Amino acid sequence: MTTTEIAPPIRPVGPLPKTREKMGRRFAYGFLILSIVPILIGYSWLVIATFSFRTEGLLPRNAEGGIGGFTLRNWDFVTDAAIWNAMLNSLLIAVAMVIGVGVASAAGGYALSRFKFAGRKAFLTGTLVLHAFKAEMLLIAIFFVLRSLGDIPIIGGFIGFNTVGGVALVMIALELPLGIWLMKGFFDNLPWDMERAALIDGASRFRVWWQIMLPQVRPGLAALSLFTFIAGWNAYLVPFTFTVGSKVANMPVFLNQLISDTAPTNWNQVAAVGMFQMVPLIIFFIFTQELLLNIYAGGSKGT
Amino acid sequence: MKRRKKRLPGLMILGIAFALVAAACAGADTVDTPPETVIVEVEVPGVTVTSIVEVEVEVPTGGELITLVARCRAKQSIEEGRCNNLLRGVVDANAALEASGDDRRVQVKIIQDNPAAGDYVTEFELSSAAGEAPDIIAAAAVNVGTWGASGIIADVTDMIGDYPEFDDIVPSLWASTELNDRRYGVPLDAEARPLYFRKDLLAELGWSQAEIDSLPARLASGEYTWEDMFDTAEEAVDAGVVDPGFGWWPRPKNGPDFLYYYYAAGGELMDPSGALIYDTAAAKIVYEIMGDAVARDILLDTRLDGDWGNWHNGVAFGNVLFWFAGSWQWAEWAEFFVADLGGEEYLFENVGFGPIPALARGTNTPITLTNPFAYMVSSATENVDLALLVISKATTTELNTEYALASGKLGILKSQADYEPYTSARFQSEMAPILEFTTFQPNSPFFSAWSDAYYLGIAAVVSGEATPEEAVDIVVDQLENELGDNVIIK
Amino acid sequence: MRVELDNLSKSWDGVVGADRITLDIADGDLVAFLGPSGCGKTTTLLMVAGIYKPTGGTISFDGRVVNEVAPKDRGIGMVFQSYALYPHMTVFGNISYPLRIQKVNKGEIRERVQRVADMMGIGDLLDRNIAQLSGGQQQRVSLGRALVKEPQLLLFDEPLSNLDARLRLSMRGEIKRLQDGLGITSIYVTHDQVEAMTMADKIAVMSKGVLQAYDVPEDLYDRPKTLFVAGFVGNPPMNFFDVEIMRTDGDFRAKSGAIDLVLPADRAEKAAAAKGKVIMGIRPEDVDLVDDSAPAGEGLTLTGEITVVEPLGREDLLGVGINGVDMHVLVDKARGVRVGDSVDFVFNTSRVQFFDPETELSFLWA
Amino acid sequence: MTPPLEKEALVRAAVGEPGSTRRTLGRRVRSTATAYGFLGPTIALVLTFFVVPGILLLILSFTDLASVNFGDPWNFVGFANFERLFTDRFFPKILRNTVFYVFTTLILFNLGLALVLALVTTNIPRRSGFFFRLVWLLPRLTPSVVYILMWKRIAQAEPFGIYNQLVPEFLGASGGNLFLGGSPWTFVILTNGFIGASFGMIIFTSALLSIPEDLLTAAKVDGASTWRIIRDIKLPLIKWPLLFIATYQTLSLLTSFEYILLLTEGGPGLFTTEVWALTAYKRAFASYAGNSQWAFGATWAIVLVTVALMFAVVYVKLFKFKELIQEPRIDNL
Repeated sequence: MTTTEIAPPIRPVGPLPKTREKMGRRFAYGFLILSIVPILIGYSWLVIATFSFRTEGLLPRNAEGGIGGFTLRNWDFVTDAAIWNAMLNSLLIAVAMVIGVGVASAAGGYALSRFKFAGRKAFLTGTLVLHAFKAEMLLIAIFFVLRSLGDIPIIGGFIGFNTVGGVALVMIALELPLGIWLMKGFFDNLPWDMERAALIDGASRFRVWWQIMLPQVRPGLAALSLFTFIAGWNAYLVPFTFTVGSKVANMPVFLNQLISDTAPTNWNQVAAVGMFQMVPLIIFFIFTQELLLNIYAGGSKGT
Repeated sequence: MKRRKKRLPGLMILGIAFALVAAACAGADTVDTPPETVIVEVEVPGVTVTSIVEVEVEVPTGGELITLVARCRAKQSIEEGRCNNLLRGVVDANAALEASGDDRRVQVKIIQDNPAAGDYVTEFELSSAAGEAPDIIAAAAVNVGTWGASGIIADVTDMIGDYPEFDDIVPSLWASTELNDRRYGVPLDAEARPLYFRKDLLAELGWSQAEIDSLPARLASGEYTWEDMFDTAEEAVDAGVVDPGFGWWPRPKNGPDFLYYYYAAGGELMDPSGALIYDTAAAKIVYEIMGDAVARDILLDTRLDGDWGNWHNGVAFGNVLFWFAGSWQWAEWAEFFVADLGGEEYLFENVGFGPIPALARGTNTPITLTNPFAYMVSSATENVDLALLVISKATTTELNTEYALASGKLGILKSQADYEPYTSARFQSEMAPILEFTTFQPNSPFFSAWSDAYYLGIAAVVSGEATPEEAVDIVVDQLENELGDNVIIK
Repeated sequence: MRVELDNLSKSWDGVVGADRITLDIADGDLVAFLGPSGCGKTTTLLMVAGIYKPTGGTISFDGRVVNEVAPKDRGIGMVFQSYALYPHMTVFGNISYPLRIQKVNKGEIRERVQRVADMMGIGDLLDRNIAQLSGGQQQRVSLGRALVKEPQLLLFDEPLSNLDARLRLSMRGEIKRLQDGLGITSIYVTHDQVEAMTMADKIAVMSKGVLQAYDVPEDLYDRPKTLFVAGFVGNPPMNFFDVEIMRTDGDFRAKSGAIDLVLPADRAEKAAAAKGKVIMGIRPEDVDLVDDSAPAGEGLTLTGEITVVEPLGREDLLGVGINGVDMHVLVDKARGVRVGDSVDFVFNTSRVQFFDPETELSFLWA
Repeated sequence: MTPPLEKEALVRAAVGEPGSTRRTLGRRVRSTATAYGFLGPTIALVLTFFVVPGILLLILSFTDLASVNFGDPWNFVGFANFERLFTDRFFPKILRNTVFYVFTTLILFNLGLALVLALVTTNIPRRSGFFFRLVWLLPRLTPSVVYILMWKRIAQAEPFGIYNQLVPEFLGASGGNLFLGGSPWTFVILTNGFIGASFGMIIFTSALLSIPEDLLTAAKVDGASTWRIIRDIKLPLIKWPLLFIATYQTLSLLTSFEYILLLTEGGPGLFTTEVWALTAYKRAFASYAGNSQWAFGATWAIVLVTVALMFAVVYVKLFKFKELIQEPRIDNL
């Protein structure tokens, strides 16, 4: 475990030899750099591949076998309306999820954290146990549920099989256990006095939640939204299984069509579409990375 | 930190607003009441290119505009004729309706993209169960076995005769859409699964130009056998012309191909009762051949890794001497792999093809297999007649030929034999004779399980996890567990 | 508003927070709940506020039982130890929040908030964010928020314990003045007895969920009814000795291994009735060093050895060992004593207290 | 000096105070209703998409639903599916694979590497720490297909493979197809681990950063080495996040298969990398020539869900979960 022998960020009070500190730091960086090598190589290839006709290893090759063959043709798809449609669907699903998971988790997490009611313990245990039910295992059964939902008059047309609404609902539900768990952790950490003060000031419980408590868990909510957005943006299995064709295809479904069985897969084009799908996320991410670290601020106490 | 806090809600609001506007726009594209004359602009969504086909539909007063939804799985840019031809048939279909005094008019909406085969099948089953099935679906004919049995596609046997265009279809192809002597679809293409070989590598091995040029003929005559092919491959490996394991490649994962190995070994598949047969003797021959190929270093024990990317890279750039593949893949290599090397010309120069060689230990006749695509009509649709009408108008010599040439498929119409654009297509005309040796997959609801089990044996032998004898045992075990009484072990 | 607590109890799963608290708060009084942490004073306060629901007993405001009334309908204002300000609102936002909930019109809100803020001396800070305020300023905002709705009852939950000593002293006076001026009935929870003594009209001393005494400050100090009160009220705490009261020659004497004291009859008489051991208590300031200027009579002095000298500034606190019993003595400065000196003490025996060791009740006042 | 009243009070509190029970009951119902109001959306979603599907899945496992009879009413076949499952020749192998995959990935990556990364990146300057964590998060942002494509590219045979190009042959690069020629499991676990580690890393980092600086300073003043600080202070303080990740990731790994499906499809050869969840999926959804066996897939799924449930229950016990639930400190009035 030499890798953990790292110099502390604050200079130690004790007489720790400076050389040892330096060595520790070198070990730390060495380990970290080594650990990201596969990731860096993979993404280097991705970038190179999107701009070349074919690659051998990390080298772009032209027809004569020399280095070269750079091309923009892998990016032709950006002029295709289909990909923008897919991007729109991705956005719709992701935004619906952020809203749905956010609202349900914020309300549910608050109730579980701050309310006394019959069945609270069962509920709390339940949220943990729900992690055992993953989307992948329930797909076929959820199909029958969606089919029934589609039969509901009026709203059935929006939440049934083969609708963006239905897909979003399923995705929201499947992200919910984690969302509630995290949000409950954030609410657990808020001071009780603040809530009491608001009640004494005359607020109803709903108002306390909305005006006083929610603003306090905003960093947590933002972190959860970020995770949910990523999950929604990259959702594949559920959108794919519960929709017909590309009408409601999102980016991952679109991408998967490029590489299906025996297809004339142009891997470099796949790479380009994949990059295209990632770019908004990465931009989003760079701006919000600090928020992400809030994700478990509430959880360090365990509840 | 503070600035950042403010930015996030802003981003989100922007996103939500965008989404709402988009949703509003998306909701606005439905056409409800048919006006007297509508110009239906049909979007043809390709995976990379979307083309717009304009179709004019004139609906007579008191008439009815019926919209049919067609669903096609098509590879981008090369197979999109599958659905596009239906769109193009609409004009003729409406003309025919007018001519017969029918007040109905038809328009077609298409959903065309390229999911994986298994996913595509599942999608149709789920959408049928959910009442969202498209009216027309273009799918592999082998699905007739399941779908005919479950009743989600319409039995069109008695209506085929009403559409003269269908008389032009090569009669033997109809068999692929039949289940229990009833027809459940209309063939739309055919393909061959040939042996490809690298001419340049054979030359390097010392073959004369004449020997190379005569190879297709020798394959067709049965003179050059499967065993000969293995010998040549081994020679090439030993001579260093190709790397060890690059002498002969099958496809990298399960698929229709492996069935002709079984046929070639003399295996029987279908009992007159409809039960499937697993012929252990034939299967053992197949497994022995596969084991042999690995043992002789002409096939890697890791070749069946399911990775098409790796596979295409191997075969398209001349690293492999012999390989079994599909006729349509020719078009793929030309367009997507060797376009900068000269495309199809490069291929003709360096790659040859012929039927799958005769297996001397088996039937000793050359072979290939066709897994045609067919148009099927959902049993949920109320307008089977209109669907067939549109399909018939898409099954014309011009349209079908155009599609076949673009996709590297073979024609299905008798009339194509003397249709100049078709006959002058070099690849199609060179590939056509191979069809002589064609076989089909059986239309049985149990074939999928059979095929999965059978392939297990191949995978086991190639990876070295089982001897051919053990492989047969494993497969028999698996088949009995999966199919019980629905399989006969011979 | 008059507040009555009648047998008020609170428990969670068998853990008692408050046990049958009964007391009566007169209109306009400031009552302090005094006790060590965990004694149930905050629990009781939160029951009065309506945050906790009593498991037994009743709370009445002006004779009306309010057990079932939600906090927002009780007409109370509360100031918290942590201030409990809303960090995402400005000073104005915080103070105006109760009024906004009541949907008071904007002009009036502005006016009332300004008035309260001026009263609290934070009238020019209204647009500040909470994080920009000092602790004292935050406390004032918190107080302003409690006052702005013109409550009939003000609740304070250790409001000054997060402030530094100087600020605490001035806020103490300020709160008292305000409360007096406005005449709002108040309950003030604290563990600081100086605060309680200086501010409260009456003090409720609590321990382990039980109300130990409820009296005006002077009585708590001079006439403690229980051993707990005697020991808890006063700093440094009262000294206790286990003694036997004996009557010899008409004199009452308190005797133990360490002590032999003559007692005044009026005090000793009641204790003597107990027969056997009693607990005698004497405050540190009621003991003095014997010096030449104050010669004492026989039976009033004791001799002990000084173990600790703590200069407190104006006075010195001495730790004294008398035959193995420790005692605290508060003496004027400049006596020049040192650790190890043996000195004589005189007891102001007219101030001694006696308690029953069994019931812990005072023989004198209970 | 125990107040004499205390004991009595305890007894009385335990027995309960006589009071107007009817009114309290009414209030309790009302306050519970408020709580359930907040939980409304959650309950609706959980019922619709967890409870009902769970029950349906169980019912399905007793039918013979497949593509062939998909439109027909469900036909119940008793325990036939379960019998078939447990007599399957590859059942033991798939089970072994699953256990191996779940725990190897969990221990090496999702917990182990995640913890090490969190510890190391919080021990170097802040900005550097951010950078490395950001890079480690990239795989999570990447579409699964592209992510797997990258790994395949790394592993491919010459001349296309990256590993083969970068690492000279004598250092262990095989000339052939590296990832299946070597060990498919290595790649299955690597691909899953590189995704899985980042989740734990984020949560551990967040937990580590919330440890009060005073504690660490105190330990340093006491002369503790970095390693001792980690062992004696940091690890005990992030015990709960560790357990949470252990639970969450065990369940995730048990039911995940997407990357394996894309990478090896359970192959090569005889179910070499096939895991339980993948079998369940393949049976129900991925059939090349049609005829999906929905009911049999559901049977595999329901058995897996049962196992996952058992894990969840064990973890709940391990968590001493009930002790962790803090009592709300506001009563509803």
